[in-house]
Amino acid sequence: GKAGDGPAEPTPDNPFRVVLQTDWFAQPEHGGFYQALEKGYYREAGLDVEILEGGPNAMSVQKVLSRRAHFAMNRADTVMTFAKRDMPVVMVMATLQHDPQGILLHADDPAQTVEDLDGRRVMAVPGLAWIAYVERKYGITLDIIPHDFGMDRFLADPRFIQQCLVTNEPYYMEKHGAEVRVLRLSETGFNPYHGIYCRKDFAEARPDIVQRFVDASIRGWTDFIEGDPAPAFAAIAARNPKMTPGFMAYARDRLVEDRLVTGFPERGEAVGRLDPERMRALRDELHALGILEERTPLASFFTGEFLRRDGERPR
Amino acid sequence: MNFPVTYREYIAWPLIFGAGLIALWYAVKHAFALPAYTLPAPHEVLAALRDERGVLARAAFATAKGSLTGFSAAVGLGFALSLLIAAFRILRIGLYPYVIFMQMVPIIATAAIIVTWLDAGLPSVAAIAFLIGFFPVVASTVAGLHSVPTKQVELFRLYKARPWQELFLLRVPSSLPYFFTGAKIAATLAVIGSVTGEIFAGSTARGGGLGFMILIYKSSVNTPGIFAATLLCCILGFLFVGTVLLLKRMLLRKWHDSLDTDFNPL
Amino acid sequence: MNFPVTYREYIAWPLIFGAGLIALWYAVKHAFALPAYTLPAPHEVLAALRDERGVLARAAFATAKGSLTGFSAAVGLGFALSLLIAAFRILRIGLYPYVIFMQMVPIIATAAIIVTWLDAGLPSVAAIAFLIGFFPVVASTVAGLHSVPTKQVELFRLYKARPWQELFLLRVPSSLPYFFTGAKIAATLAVIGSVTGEIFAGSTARGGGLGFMILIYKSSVNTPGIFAATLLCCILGFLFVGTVLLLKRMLLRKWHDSLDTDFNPL
Amino acid sequence: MMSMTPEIEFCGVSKRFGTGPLVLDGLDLKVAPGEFISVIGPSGCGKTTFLRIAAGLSQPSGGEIRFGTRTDGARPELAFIFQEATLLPWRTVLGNIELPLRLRGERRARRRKTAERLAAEVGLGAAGDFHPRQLSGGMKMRVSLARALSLSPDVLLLDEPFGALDAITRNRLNEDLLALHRREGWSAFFVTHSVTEAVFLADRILVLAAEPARVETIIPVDLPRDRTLALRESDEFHDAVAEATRRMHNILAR
Amino acid sequence: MMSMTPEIEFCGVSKRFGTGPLVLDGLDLKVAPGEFISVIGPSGCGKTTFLRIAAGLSQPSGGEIRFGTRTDGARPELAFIFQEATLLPWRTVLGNIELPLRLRGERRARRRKTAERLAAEVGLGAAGDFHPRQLSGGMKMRVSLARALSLSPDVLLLDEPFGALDAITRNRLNEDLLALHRREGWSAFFVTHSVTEAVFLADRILVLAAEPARVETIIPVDLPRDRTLALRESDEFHDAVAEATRRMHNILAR
Ligand SMILES: Nc1ncnc2c1ncn2[C@@H]1O[C@H](COP(=O)(O)OP(=O)(O)OP(=O)(O)O)[C@@H](O)[C@H]1O
Ligand SMILES: Nc1ncnc2c1ncn2[C@@H]1O[C@H](COP(=O)(O)OP(=O)(O)OP(=O)(O)O)[C@@H](O)[C@H]1O
Ligand SMILES: [Mg+2]
Ligand SMILES: [Mg+2]
Repeated sequence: GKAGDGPAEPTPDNPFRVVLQTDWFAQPEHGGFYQALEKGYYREAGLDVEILEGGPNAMSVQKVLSRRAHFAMNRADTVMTFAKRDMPVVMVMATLQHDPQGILLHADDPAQTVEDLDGRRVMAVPGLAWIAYVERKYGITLDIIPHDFGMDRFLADPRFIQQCLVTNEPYYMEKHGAEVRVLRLSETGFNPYHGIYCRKDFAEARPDIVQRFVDASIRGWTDFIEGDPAPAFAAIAARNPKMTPGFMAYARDRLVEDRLVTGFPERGEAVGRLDPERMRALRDELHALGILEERTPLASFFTGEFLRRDGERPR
Repeated sequence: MNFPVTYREYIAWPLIFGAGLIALWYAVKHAFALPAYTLPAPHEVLAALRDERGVLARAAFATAKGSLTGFSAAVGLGFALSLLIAAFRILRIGLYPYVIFMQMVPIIATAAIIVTWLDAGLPSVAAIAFLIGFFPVVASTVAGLHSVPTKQVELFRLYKARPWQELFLLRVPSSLPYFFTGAKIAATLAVIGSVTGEIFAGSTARGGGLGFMILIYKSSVNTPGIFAATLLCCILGFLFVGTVLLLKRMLLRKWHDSLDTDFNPL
Repeated sequence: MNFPVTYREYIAWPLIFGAGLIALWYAVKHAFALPAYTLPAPHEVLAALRDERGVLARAAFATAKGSLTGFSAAVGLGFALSLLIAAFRILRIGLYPYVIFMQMVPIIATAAIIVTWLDAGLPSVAAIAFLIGFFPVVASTVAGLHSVPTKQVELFRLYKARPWQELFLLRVPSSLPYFFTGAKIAATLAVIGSVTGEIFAGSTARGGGLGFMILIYKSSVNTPGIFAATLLCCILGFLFVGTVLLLKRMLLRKWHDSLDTDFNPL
Repeated sequence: MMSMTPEIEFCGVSKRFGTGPLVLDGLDLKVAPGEFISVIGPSGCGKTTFLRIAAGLSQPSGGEIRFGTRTDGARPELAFIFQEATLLPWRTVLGNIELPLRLRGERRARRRKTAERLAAEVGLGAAGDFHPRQLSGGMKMRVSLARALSLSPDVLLLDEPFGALDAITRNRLNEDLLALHRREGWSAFFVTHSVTEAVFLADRILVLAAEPARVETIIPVDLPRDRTLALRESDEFHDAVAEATRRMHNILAR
Repeated sequence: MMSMTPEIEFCGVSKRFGTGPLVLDGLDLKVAPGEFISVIGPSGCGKTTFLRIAAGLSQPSGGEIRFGTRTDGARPELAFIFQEATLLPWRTVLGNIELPLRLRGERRARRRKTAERLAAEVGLGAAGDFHPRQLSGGMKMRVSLARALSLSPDVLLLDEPFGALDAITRNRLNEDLLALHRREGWSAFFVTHSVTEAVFLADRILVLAAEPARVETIIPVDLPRDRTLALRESDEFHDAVAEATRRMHNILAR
C-alpha cells in the first residue's frame, strides 16, 4: 500500500506505518533491521515497520520517489547519482561503514591486483560506479558481462571472475569445493558507505519519524552485531528459504570481523555514522575521474541531522 | 496420414519421445562429465522437486495467479483491441502501428515504468505477463478478422449489415481459428511472462513465485532447484495451453473445414 | 469500409495519432507533475538520443546483428520444424508437445545454459533472440499447415501425390497467411529477444547492444537514456516487421482471397 | 410492397478488369418495376459481372445505373443468390436462412419460424440443424435460395440458382418463384443456361455475347404472365422457346 | 491404355453419416471396363456420396467395392471432377491444369504443352495466366475438367461438370468427352441433372432415389456407341429420352 500519513504523535499503540525497501532478498546483510523489527525496537519507537525485500531489479528508488516506501538502501555513490538526476532523496544513516563489494577470483588466478585485470572478462552489474572508478584510476579496461546473480559459471570456468559481496559468494564457492580469492573494492580506494535514504520532503516534514527510525535501526544493528542474532536469523530464514544457519553465521562473522557495520572507532567510525568528510572526498574523487559530471552539493544527497556527532548509540 | 488414430497412440508416442529425450539428457551429462551445478541429472531434478515441494508448491501457486491474470487480460484486452482495430479503419491505419511499436519496448524498460505506477508484486507481475502475451493475440486475431472470404463480406454488405453486425456475426466467428493460434502462443508465454515479471518487478514480501525461486536457487548455486522450478513452469504452461486447445476443439469442431482437426490435438 | 484508400491516408493518420500520443505524453507528464527520472518528456528523450548518439548507434548496430541472426534462425528453423511436424504424424504426436514444453522454459533458466555453451556475445544473444521468436513461427505455421480445406487434400490424395508433394505443393502455399502472422510476431519479438539476450549474455568487449546500454543507463538512473535506447529498439523492430509485411504482400497479393488485403498493410 | 420496387435503368454500362478486354460494353437497359429479366449467354461472357454491377458490388468502368426516381442515392432492398452458395460454415441451415432477418433485427422466435417455413419450402425441412459441410451441392444452393427469399426484397438477383438441381426440384422451384413474383412484385434478374427456363420465367431475355462484348440483345417473351407448369406443354410455349433459341444462336454465332 | 481399365463391382454398398438416415442402402452394380454410366437422381439423394465411395474418399458403412481381378488392393488411376471446382487459388489456370502431371513428375515443358492444349480445348486458351479468383463460375469448372483430363485415367468420376455451362459450350464438351472416351476407353461415372445429357453420353443410367435410399434402378440406353450431336435430332434419340424420363418419373414418384 501507499506509504501515507500517520499520527502526529505516534505511540506503540498508535504507531506510524513505515515501509523499508531493502536491496535484495532477506539476508544477513540486512540483519540489523530484522533484529530491530523482531525485538520490537521499532514498535517501542512508535513505528510499524514493514520490510519489503528487493531483488536484482528492485527499483527501490522508484518506490521511494512514488512514496510507496519511506526508506530504501543503496551505496553513497548511487545516491549521489540520484542527486545528479534531481531526485529529491537524502541519505540519513549508514548501514555499512565499508564497502563489502569485491572481485571474486579463483585462488590460482594469475591476477593479483586490480591492474592485472586489464582486458579480463568480469561478470558485474553494468554501469556501476566502481567499474568506471577502477578503469580510470588504474588505466585498465574490463570486459564487463552482465551479472546473472548466479555462481555456476564461476564454478565451471577456472578463469572466471565476478563481482561479489565478501559476505556472501565465497561461502557458497567454498562449499562447492572452489578455492577463491577476493580483491576487495575498498582496497582500491573505492569505499562508499552503504546506507539508508528517504525522500527529502519526508525528512523535512517528519524529522521525528526519521529520527525514530534511525535510532531504532542503529539499536537493532548494534544488537545484531553485539548480541544474539537469532531473532533476525529466524525472520530472515522465514522469508528466504535458502538462508541456512551456516550461511547466516558466515555472513555475520564477515560483518563482525571485517568491522563492516561498526567500522573502526579509532577513525571515528560507528554504527550508522556518516562522515561528511568521507562523503566529500568520495564525491571529489568521482568528479575528478569524470564519473560525476558536477560536484553535487553534499546537502543534495546527504544529511547528518539524524546522527549524533559522537556516534553514540541512542538510549 | 489419414488412417484413424487410436487414443492409445496419443499416450504412447509422447512417452516414447519423452524417454528418448531423458536418455539424451543423461548421455549429454555423461559425455561431457557435467557436474550437477551445470546440468543436473533428471533424478536429481526430481529429488530437488521432492525436497522443496512445500516452497515450490507455494511458488507455483503464486506464479499461476500472476500468469492467469496476465493471460486472461492478454486474451480479453487483445481480443477487444483487435475488434476495435478491425472495426475502425482509422484505428487500423493510425493506431495499429503504435500498438506494434509498443510491443517492441523491452520488458526491462517497461518494468521500470510499471513498478512506478503499480504496486510491486502480483499487479506488476501480471502486468508484465499481460504485456508479453498481448501482442500475439492481437496480431493473430487481426489477421483472422481480415482473412474473411470476400464473398461473405459482400453478402453482409448486400444485406446492409451494420458494421458491428459484420464484425460480430461474420468476422469474429470467421477469425476463430486464427484467434486460437494467438491464444495458444499467449498461453505458452503466460508463464514465461509471469516469471519474467517476478524477476524484473517482483516483490517478494507477498510470496514470491517460481521466478523468484529461480533467482534464490541461482544465488545459492542450487541448479537442480532451478530445473525443478523450471519443470513446474512448463507444467503450469501446459495447463494453460491445454485449456485453450480444449476450448478450440469445443468451438470449432462442428464446422471448421480442415481434415486434420480431429487428428491434431495441439 | 470499402471505399478506396489513398496512400496519403497511410501517412496522415499515423502522423495524427502520433501527434496525439505525444500530446498525451506531455499531458500525463504535466498532470502528474512527473520529473524526468520518472517520465522524461519527448524532447528530453530526443536530447538524450543526440547526446549519446555515438554509443547508441554502435549499440543499435550490435542489437540489429543479434536480432537479425536470431530472427532469421527463428523463421528458418521454425518453418523447417513445422514442415517436419506436419509431415510426420509421429513427430506431431510425440515431439510437438516437447517443443511446446521447451517454449515454456523461462529465459533466465535457458540463458544460463546457453551462455555456458556459447560464451557471452553475439552467438548467445542471437540464440536467445532465436528462442523467443521460434515458437510463434512454429505455432502459426503448424496451424496453417493444418488448416488446408479438406477438398484440396482429397484432390491430392486422389492423384496419389507423395507426402512431400502434398506438403510442398499444397500445405505450404496454403499455410502462408498463417506463416506470415507468425513471422510478424517473431519480427516484433526479434529485438526484444536480442535485448533480453544482451541482458543475460551481452559483453562490453563485443559492443554490448541496446539491452546492455539499458542496463548501464539503469545503473546510472538515466531515464531519458533508457527511453532513447528503447526508441531505437522500436525503430529497429519496425524495420523487421516492415520487411515481413512487404514480403507477405508480394507473395500473397495475387491470390489470397481477402477483401482487406489491399487496405491492410499491417 | 410493390410501391418500393423502382424502375431500373442501365445507361451505357461497361466494365473492364484491369487492362483486360471489355467484359461489358455500353449496355443500355430499362427495367420496369416488377419486370422479370432472364440473362443468358456463354460461360465467361459477363453475366455474373452484370449482376454484381447491378447490385453495386462492382463499380462499372463507364456508364451508370439509376434506380427509379430516387435522388437520395439509396439502393433498393436487394437479394443476391451467388453462383456459388455462400453459406457461413459455422451456422446451421436454419441459421443461414434466417441471417438476413437477424441482420434486420427481427426477433428470434419470428425469424426461426420464417426460416423453418422456407427450409420446408425448398425441401430441407429435415436438414435444419445440419452445418453446411454436411450438405450436398444442391442442398447448399437451396439454402442460399431460401435465404434470399427470407426478406421481401425489391430486386432479386439470381445467378444460376437452379443449375445444380434435378429437373423435378427445379420445376417445383420455378413455379414457386413465379407465384412469389406475382405475389410480391419484385423485379428480377435471373441468370440461367436453360432457354426453356429463361422463357418460362421471364418477361424479356437479355442475351449477352462474349466477344465482342458490345453485342447484346433483348428477346421479349410474349406469353401471358399467369404461367403454370401446364404452359410448358403448350405449343405456344414450344414456339416461344424455338424462336428464342433461333435468335440466340444467331446472336452467339455472329 | 484400355488394358488397365478394370471391371468395377459394387457389392451391397451402403452408407450412413453418423446416426443419420441411410444415404445408400445395399447398392449392387457391376460396371464393365470402358462402360459409361450416367448417375441421376434428386438433389441430396447420394450421388456425390456414391462417387466419393467409388473413389475411396469415403468409406462405405457396409458392403465393398472390387476393382477387376486385382488382388494387390491397388486402386486404378482415378480422376474426379468435384461438384465445386476445387482449384488451388495460388496457381494460375495452366498451373492448375498441369497439377496432376506435376504430381506425376512430368517434365516442365511437356506438362506446360499439355496444359495449354487442354486449356484451349475447354475454351480457356486466353485465360491461361489468370488466377482462380479472376474466373467466372463456368470457367472454373472448365479448368477442373481440363485438369481431370490431363492424366489418362482408368476411371473418370464427374460430378455435374457441365451444370454451370451454357448449352453451346456444354454440347461441345459433351462431344469432346465422347470422342475422348472412344479413344481412351476409361470407365466413367457421370452425375447430371439433364436426362438428355444422361442418355446422350451413357451406356446405362443409374437412377437413385432419396427416400427410401434402397430404391435404385438401371436404365440401359440402346443407342449405337458412335454418337454425334446429329444423333440428338433423331427420333431414335427422342424416344430414348422420353422412355428414360418416363421410367425415371415412375421411380422417383414412388
Ligand atoms: N459429411 C456429412 N455428414 C452428414 N451428412 C452428410 C455428409 N455429407 C453428405 N451428407 C448427407 O448425405 C446426403 C447425400 O448427399 P450427396 O452429397 O451425396 O447428395 P447428392 O446426390 O450429390 O446431391 P446434389 O445433387 O444436391 O449434389 C445428403 O442428405 C447430405 O445431407
Ligand atoms: N476479378 C476479376 N479480375 C479479372 N477478370 C475477371 C474478374 N472477374 C471476372 N473476370 C473476367 O470477366 C469475364 C466475365 O466473368 P463473369 O463471371 O461475369 O462470367 P459469367 O458470364 O458469369 O460466366 P459463367 O457462366 O461461367 O459464370 C470472364 O472472362 C472473367 O475472366
Ligand atoms: Mg457467372
Ligand atoms: Mg452432389
